[in-house]
Amino acid sequence: MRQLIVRRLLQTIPLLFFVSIACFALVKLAPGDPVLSFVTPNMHPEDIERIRHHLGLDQPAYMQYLLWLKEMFRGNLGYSLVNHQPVAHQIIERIPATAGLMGSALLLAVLIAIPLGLAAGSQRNRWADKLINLISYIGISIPIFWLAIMLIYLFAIQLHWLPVMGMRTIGKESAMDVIKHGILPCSVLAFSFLSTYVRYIRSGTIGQLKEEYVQIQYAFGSSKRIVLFRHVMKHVLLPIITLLGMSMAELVTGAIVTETVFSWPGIGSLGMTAVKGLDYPVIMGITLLSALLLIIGNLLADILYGFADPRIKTTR
Amino acid sequence: MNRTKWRNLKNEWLSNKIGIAASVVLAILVLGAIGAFLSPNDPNALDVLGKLKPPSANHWFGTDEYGRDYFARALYGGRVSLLVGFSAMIVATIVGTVVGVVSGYFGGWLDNLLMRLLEIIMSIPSFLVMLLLSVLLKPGIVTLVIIIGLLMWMNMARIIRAETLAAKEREYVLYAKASGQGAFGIILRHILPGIVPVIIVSATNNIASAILMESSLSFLGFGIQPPNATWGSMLTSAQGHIMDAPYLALLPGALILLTVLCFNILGDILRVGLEPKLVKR
Amino acid sequence: MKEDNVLVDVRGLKKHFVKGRDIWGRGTEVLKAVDGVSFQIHKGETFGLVGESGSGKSTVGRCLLRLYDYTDGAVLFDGQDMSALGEKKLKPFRRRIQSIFQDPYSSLNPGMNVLELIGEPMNIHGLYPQAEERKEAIASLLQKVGLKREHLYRYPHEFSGGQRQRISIARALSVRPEFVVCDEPISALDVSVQAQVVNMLEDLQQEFGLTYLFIAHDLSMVRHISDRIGVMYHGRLVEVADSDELYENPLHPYTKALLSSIPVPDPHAVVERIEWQPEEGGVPELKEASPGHFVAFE
Amino acid sequence: MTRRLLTVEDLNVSFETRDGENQAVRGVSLHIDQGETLGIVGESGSGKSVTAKSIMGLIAPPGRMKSGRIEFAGTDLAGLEEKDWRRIRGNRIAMVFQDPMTSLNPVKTIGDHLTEVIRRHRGLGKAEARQEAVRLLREVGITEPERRLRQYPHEFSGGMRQRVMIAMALSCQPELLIADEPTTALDVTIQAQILDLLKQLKDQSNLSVVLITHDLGVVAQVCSRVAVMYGGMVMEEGTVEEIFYRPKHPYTQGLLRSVPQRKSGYRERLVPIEGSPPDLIDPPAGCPFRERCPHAMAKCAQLPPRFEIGPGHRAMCWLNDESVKEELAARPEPQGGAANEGR
Repeated sequence: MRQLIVRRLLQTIPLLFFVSIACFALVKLAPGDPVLSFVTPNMHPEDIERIRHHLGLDQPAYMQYLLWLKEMFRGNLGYSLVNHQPVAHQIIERIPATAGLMGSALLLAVLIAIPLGLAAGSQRNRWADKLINLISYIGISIPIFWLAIMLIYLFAIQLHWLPVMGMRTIGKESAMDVIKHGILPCSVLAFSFLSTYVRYIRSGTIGQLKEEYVQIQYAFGSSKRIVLFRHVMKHVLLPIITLLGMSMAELVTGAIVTETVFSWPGIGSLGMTAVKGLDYPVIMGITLLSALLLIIGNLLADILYGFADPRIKTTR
Repeated sequence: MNRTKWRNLKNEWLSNKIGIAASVVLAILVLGAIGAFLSPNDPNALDVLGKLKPPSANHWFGTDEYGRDYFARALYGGRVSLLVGFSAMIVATIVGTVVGVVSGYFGGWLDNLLMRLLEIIMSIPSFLVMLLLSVLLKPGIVTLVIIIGLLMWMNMARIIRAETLAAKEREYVLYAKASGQGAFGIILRHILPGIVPVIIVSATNNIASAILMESSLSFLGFGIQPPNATWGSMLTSAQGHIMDAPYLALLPGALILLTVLCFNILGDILRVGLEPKLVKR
Repeated sequence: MKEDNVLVDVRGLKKHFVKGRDIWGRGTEVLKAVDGVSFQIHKGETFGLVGESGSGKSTVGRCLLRLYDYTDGAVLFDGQDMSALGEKKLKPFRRRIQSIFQDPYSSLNPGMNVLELIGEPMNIHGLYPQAEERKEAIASLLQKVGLKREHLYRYPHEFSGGQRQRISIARALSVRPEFVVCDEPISALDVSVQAQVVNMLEDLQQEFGLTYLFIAHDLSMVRHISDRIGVMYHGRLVEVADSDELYENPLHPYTKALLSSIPVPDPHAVVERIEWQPEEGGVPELKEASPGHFVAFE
Repeated sequence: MTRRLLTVEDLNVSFETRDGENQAVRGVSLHIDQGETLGIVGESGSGKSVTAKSIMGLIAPPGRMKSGRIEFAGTDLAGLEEKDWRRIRGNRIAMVFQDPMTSLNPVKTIGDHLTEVIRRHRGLGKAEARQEAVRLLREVGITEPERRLRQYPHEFSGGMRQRVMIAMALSCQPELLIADEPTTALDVTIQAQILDLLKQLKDQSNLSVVLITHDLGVVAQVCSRVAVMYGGMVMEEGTVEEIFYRPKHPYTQGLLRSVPQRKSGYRERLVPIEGSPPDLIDPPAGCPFRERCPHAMAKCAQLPPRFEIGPGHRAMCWLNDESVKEELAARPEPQGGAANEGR
C-alpha cells in the first residue's frame, strides 16, 4: 500500500513536468503577440521593445520556460500579461467561489444519485427505473449552457424568484444573497454530475445482482433488501470514489461553461478571460493547478479505493 | 464479425420502441441537414425590417436579430454540428483504435510509452486546451474536427487496449501465433473483428460527446465563426434576446438535446445488442 | 546419426513470470511457473503431462509452442534448438508443431467459417494455394474427423463442443505436422463425448504417425492415451515413467496421493487415501529409480 | 421405515431464450428419504442443476417452473410465499454451489458471511453467532478459525472456500443439503478431501444429501442412490449398486462404458456414445436418447414410461417392456455387461 502511494507520487513529477512543457509549447505556438495588448496607438517601437524585454519575451523560448519554472518553485506562478497581477494571487482569490459552487453541486449530486441509482438498478425495467433512466439520459445529453439559459429564463426572468447572474447583489453582503445566486448554477452542475453517477450506480447494481454470490445469498434465505443494502451497495459505491477523485480538479478549476453563463466569478471564468487575452501565465497557472489536482485526486481515489476494497487492501 | 451478434443486435433494436424512435428522429435530422439547400430561405439573407419575428407560415422558426430565417439557419447549423460530430468521431476512433490495439497487443516498452503519453494528455484540462487551440489555430470546421477528435481518443484507446489484452489470451489467437501467423495478420484477422462491437458502441457515444463539445465551443464563441451558424453559436446570440425572443433560445438547444439523446440511446442499444456476456455453458 | 528417436528434448526449461514491480519498474515478485523441467518425447509416442492447477503443465506446453520466450533452458525439436530462434527462422517449426487447445468455445474464431478456420494454417505455410484444391483437402480432412462436407461454410457457434474440438483437430492436422501439443483437449467436454475425441486422436496418430504431448488433469484419461507420463508439481517434474508403471508402481508420494484421489466409478472399490504434504526445501533432481522410471525423491 | 423428506413430481421448467423456449426440465419425478445421499448424474444440459434450483425455489426469469409439485417434509413448496420460502432456504434446505471462487461476496469477511446466516435463522446475538461460526469452521477442518473469520474470500484457496460454503450450509442444521457439482472446480486431491468431509459430516447427523455431478466416480464413492438424467428427464433411478452393476438404460450403460478402464498392458479402445445431446429448444418427441441409442427402434418415437425393474429401480426405456423383451429374445442380446467387466 505504502509502496503504491510512493510510486504514484514519484510518477506525478515527470507527469507535471510534461504537462507544463506541453502547455508552454501550446502558448508559444500561438500566432498572437501578447505584447500587443499593452500597445497603445501613440507608442514608440522602442517602448514596445522595452515592454517585451521587461516581460522577458525577447529571450529564447526555453529561457522563458526556465524563468517561469524558477518563479513557480518560489510559489509564484508569474504575472498576468494583462493586468500584471501575480497569477497565484488571482487564482487563490477566486478559489472560494468555485470551490463553494462545485463542492455543493458534487455533494448534492452524490446524495441524490445513490438512492436513485440503487432504486433504478434493483427495479430494473419497472416504471421507477424507466423514469430515472430517462432523466439520466437527458442529463448526459443536454447542453449545459442551454439548460442554464432555460432555467434563467424560467426562474429569474419569468418568475423573478432568483437573480439572473453573478454571485452577489451589489451593496448586499449576506450569505443568503450568495446562496440565492448559487442555486441555479449549483442545480445545473449537480444535474449534470448526478446523471453520470446514477448511470454508474444503476449499471453497477444490475451487474452485481447478476453475480453468483447474490444468487447464493438468496439460497441462504436473504431477502432482496438485505442483498441490496448489505451486499451490493458496497460494491456499487466503490467506483463513485474514482469518479469523485476525478472531480477533484473540477472542484477548483470549475466549470468554464457554467461559470461563464452565470458570470460566476470563479476560476473557470478567469480561464475563459485568459484564453481570450492569450494571457499565458494565467492559462499555465490554471492548467498546472488543475493537472496537479487531477493527479492528486486520482491518487487519493486510488488510496481510498484501496482501503475500501479488501481485495486491494490485504495484498500488502 | 459474428452473425449471431448482428442478429441479437437486430432483435434488440426491433424490440425497443425507443430505439426505433431514436433512429427515425436521427434519420430526419440527417436528411434535414443534407437537404438544407432545399429550404426556400437563404440562411444568411438579412432582413432589417423583419427581425425577431415570432414563428409564422413563412418563417417556421421565426427570424433572428438580423431578420434571418431561423429555420434555414437551424438546418444549416445542424449540418455543421452533425458533420463536426461525425468527423471528430472518425478521427477519435482511428487514433483510439490504433493506439489501443498497438499498445495492448505489443505491450512492453511501447505500451508503457503510449500509456504514459495518454496519461499526460488526460491530465491536461481538456476544455481549457480546446479553447486555447481553437484560438491559436484558424477556426473552421477542419480545425474543430481535429481538436475535438484529438481530445476524445484517450478513452477509446483505453477501452480498446483492455479489449485487446483480453482478446490476446483467447485460444484462437494463441493458436494463430503458434502456427506462425504474423502480428499484423493476427490483429487484422483475429483481434480487430472481435472488438468491432466495442468500437461501434464507443464511436456512437463519441459522436454524442463531440456534438456536445462543438456546441459548447461555438456557444463560447470559439467554434465556427459568423456568419455561418451552428446550433451552439445560435444560442450565443439568442441568450442576448432571451427577454424579447425566448423561442430563439429554445429551438437550437432542443435540437442539440434531441440529437445527442438519440445517439446516446442508440449507443446503449448497440451495447446491449452487441456485447451480451458470452453464453453460459 | 542419432540412434535414438527423440523428437522433442526439453532441457532444464524455466519460465518465470514477473507479477509485481517495485517503484523503479523492476520485477519483485516472480512466479516460477516452470522451474527447471527436463524430459524427452520420442517419435510416435504420446507423452502425458499431468498436474493440478498451477503446476505449470500448460506453461510447458506453451513453451514448446514458443508462445513464450524461455527464462532459461532449451527445447530441441528434431535436434535443433528452438529457444534462440527468431520468428522467421521459427516458421518451419510452426508448421511441424501444431496445437489443440482446451476450450472449444474460445479456440475457434467465431467470425470465421470452417473453410477459413482450417484454411488459416494452410495459408500461413503456403499449402494448397489453389482454391479448389484446398477446398477438397479441407473437405477430406473434415471427413477424417467425422464431420461432413456440408459443414464447410458453417460457423463455430453452429457446432456442439465435441464437434468444435474436431474442427480444432482438423485445423491442426491441415499442415501435416509431426508433433501436436494437446492442451487439455477434452477437459471441457462431457464424458460420453470425451471418449469420441480420444478415440479420434488415437486413430489419427496411427494414420499420420503423430507424436503427442497430452496435457491433462484427468488422470484416468491420461493413463488411457499416454505411453509415458510426467507428473508435475509446482513447476517441477516429480516423476516420469511408462504409464502402466506409473499407475501400478508410483514412487513419489505426491504421485501416490494424486492417484489415490481419483474417484473410482465402482461403488465397491475401496481406495486407501494417501495424503501428502510437500516438504521444505523444494523438489530434488529427477533420478532414475528403475529403467525408464525417473523420480525426484530421496 | 425411513421418512420421506422430499418429493418432486412431474417437474417442468423452461427458459425463455431468443431462439424459443428451452425446456430444461421435462417431467422430472424424484424423491429423497431422510438420511440418504441421492446422486443426480448427467452431462451438461441434462437439467440436473435446474432441478436443484427448482427445489430451492431459485428459478428466476427468464426461467419459469411451468408445472410440478415439490413437497418438503409435508409442505408444498410450489405455492409458498416468498417470506415463508426465506425461512426454509439456508435453514431447512441448504445448498453448496459449484464455483467457490464466485460464491462468496469478495468485499465481506468470512465471519460476516457465516454470522449473517446464523443470526438470521437462529436468532443468536452477535457474540454467540461468532462463537458458533468459530465452531463451524473448526468442524469443516479450517485451522485457526478465530483469525480466519476476519479474512476475506480472496485470502482463501478454492478448497478452503468450499469448506466455508459447507460450514455456511450446515450452520442451521438443515434437513436437506443440495450440493451442485461441489468439487468440479477443484483439483483431484482437494476434491477427495471435500468429498471425505461431506461423507464425515453426513455420518455424524441424519442429514439428507442431494449430490449433483457429472462424475460417475464421485457418485460411486459417495451416494447411496442414483438418478441418471438426460435431456431434461430422469432416465434411470436406483441404488448405486443397481445402477453401476445392473444398468437397464442404454444411456447409463453407455456412460459407464465410456469411462476408461483401469487395466494394464493392453490398451483397450474406448467405447464412446456417438452423436451429441439433443437440443432442448423444440426437442424431438419420444425418448430423448433415441438418436444416439444403439438399440433405437420404432417404438422409441413414443415416450417410454418408467418401468419398474426391482425395488426402487426404474428405467425409462422400452427395452424393459415385456413385449419388447419377448420380441428381442429371438435375437442375441446386443447389450454387453462391459460396465462390470474387470471388477
